[in-house]
Amino acid sequence: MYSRKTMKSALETMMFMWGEPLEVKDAAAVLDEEKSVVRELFRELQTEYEQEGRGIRIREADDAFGYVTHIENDIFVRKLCTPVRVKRLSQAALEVLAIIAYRQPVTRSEIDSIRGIKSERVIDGLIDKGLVEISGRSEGIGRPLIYVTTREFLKKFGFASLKDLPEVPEYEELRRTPEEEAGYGQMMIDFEGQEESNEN
Amino acid sequence: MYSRKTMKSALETMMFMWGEPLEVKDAAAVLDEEKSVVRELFRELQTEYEQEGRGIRIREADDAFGYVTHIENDIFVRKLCTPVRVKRLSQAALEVLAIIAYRQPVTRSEIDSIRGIKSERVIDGLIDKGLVEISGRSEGIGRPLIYVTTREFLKKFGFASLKDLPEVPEYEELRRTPEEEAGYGQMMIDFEGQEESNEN
Amino acid sequence: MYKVSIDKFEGPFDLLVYLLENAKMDIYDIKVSEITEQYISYLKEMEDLNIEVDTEFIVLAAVLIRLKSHMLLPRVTETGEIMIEEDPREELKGRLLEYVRTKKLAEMLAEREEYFMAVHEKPAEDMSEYTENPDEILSVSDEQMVNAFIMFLTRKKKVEEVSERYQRVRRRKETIEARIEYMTDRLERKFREGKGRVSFTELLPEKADRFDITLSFMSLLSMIRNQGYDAEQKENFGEITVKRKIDAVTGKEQMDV
Repeated sequence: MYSRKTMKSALETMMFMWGEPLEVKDAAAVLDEEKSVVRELFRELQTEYEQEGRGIRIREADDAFGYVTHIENDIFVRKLCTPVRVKRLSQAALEVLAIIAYRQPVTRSEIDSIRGIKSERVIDGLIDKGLVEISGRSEGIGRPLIYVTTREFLKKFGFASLKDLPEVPEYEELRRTPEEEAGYGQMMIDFEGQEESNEN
Repeated sequence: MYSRKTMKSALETMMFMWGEPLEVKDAAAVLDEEKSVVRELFRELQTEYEQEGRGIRIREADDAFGYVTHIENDIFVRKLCTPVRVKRLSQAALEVLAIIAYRQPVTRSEIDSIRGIKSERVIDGLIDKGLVEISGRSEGIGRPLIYVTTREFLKKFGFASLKDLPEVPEYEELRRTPEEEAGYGQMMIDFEGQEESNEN
Repeated sequence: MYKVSIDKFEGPFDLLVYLLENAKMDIYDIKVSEITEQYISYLKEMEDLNIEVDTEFIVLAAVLIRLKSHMLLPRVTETGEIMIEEDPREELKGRLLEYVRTKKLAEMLAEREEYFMAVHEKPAEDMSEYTENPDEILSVSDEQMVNAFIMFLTRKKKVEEVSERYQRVRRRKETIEARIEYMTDRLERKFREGKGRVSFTELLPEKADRFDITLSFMSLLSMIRNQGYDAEQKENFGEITVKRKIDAVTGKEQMDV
């Protein structure tokens, strides 16, 4: 026969090891004790843990007892266990972002035209990330939406303002000229093909 | 800022969830508190559990704390389930481990020299078991690898930290002196022979 | 001597310590010649039993023999004084003590290992709810964006170069025959409209580039040679005009061939 104290200690050990809720009858068999006594001991422990405000508690379910974490401490577990995933922008997203950054305000068809591929999903992804936003509609035919970068974009990339965008020497050729602008219409190919699938 | 009581409760919850020893620094980050404070809280909890004769205890190892069963309750654990018994270490493994534990950081040739036999395979076995790890390279000639013990070593042998390694009083006065160290070099036998084959 | 396998020993020191203990000999006062004899006869016995003896064991035998001879020959100086020098056994003693100490520590570890086997950990709880919903932090830098942009521009430039070349190749494929047909058609239309002379520029396709001009000129030369057209240029770099050739015999304009 064990003392009540020893039995309570044993119950704690067994609950800890067992993982699953420990059935009163199994614990009683180990301790060679009446189930009713063991059940009472489990409940005493349960009350102690609550009264002491422990971070682990004892939950009873279907005549079995097991350790659970204190529900109110979920926030700590969340902080401890939630990994921080560092996301990177895809090449496509960076391209689109660069085009919008350097040419803003810019329409989707301009972006498509420069990249030679549909960029709708990529643009949507950038909007979701708060890096790009719709600033209104162009005066042009069909009044297409026009896109600009956000303050979040400046913050994320560490620019004080759009004037801080680094110079890109190769960009000269892509600089918008009136002729070009007119030319886009012609150049606009019928993008019946697949849309770019590599999401940002 | 949380109250000490809340923090202790949080530590209990986190230790329970984490399974592995929870590092003081990680817990401190979650609680947004000084490491020294958190370490103290862990130790307070540890003492409480001992004094209350709980069936689960808090084990410290290498500035990390985790729940383990009360050692004296092993009898109940074994009645309840059959815990996985880890194979005991061989004499050779224990010797090498003792040398690494007491002399770390230590190179392989130092270990070989003390044992008078090549210990490479034994060291590899200890690394496989997670008891020993390579911590870098010595500054000495040939920049040999240097070995240290791990947290797993502390856990397995019940040390809270390396400071807990017991002294060996009888041979204290025989601690290696610089003159002796020079002697090792002279006597360093050319171990061309076969490597020790009895694995740990 | 006990019959013990060499496998029982962790190395030459282990064997030597065993022999010393067996002979009740103190490490602090090793009787070198006695223990050397025992050590060597043990190794011999092993060899007789065809048990492979590691080199390390043999090396220690050599060390012991050297030590033994050293002990037997007291060093004497030229003047006959006995030199007081360190006990030659000192080094061996030091190493054996170190090894014995290691063995003691290993024993201590073995005991602790046994004892702490009764301590059990538990695995981590299921944290997938948290681990599968990571907080996302966007990692970006202006450098990254500019690099991506430059890469894109470079690629685009390459594509443009390729497509330009491709276009050129395609245009070259446009044969002189086709151009002749085109020019003849235009020329005849102009003649039908009542024009006697048609300027070369009028025969060029729209937005003609250097290539078009060259191709048209080559075609014109061929047309003059084969189709009865004539061309004249009143001054250097002046306008070239095309007309029907006057037949030298009939004095009439030649008709299409």
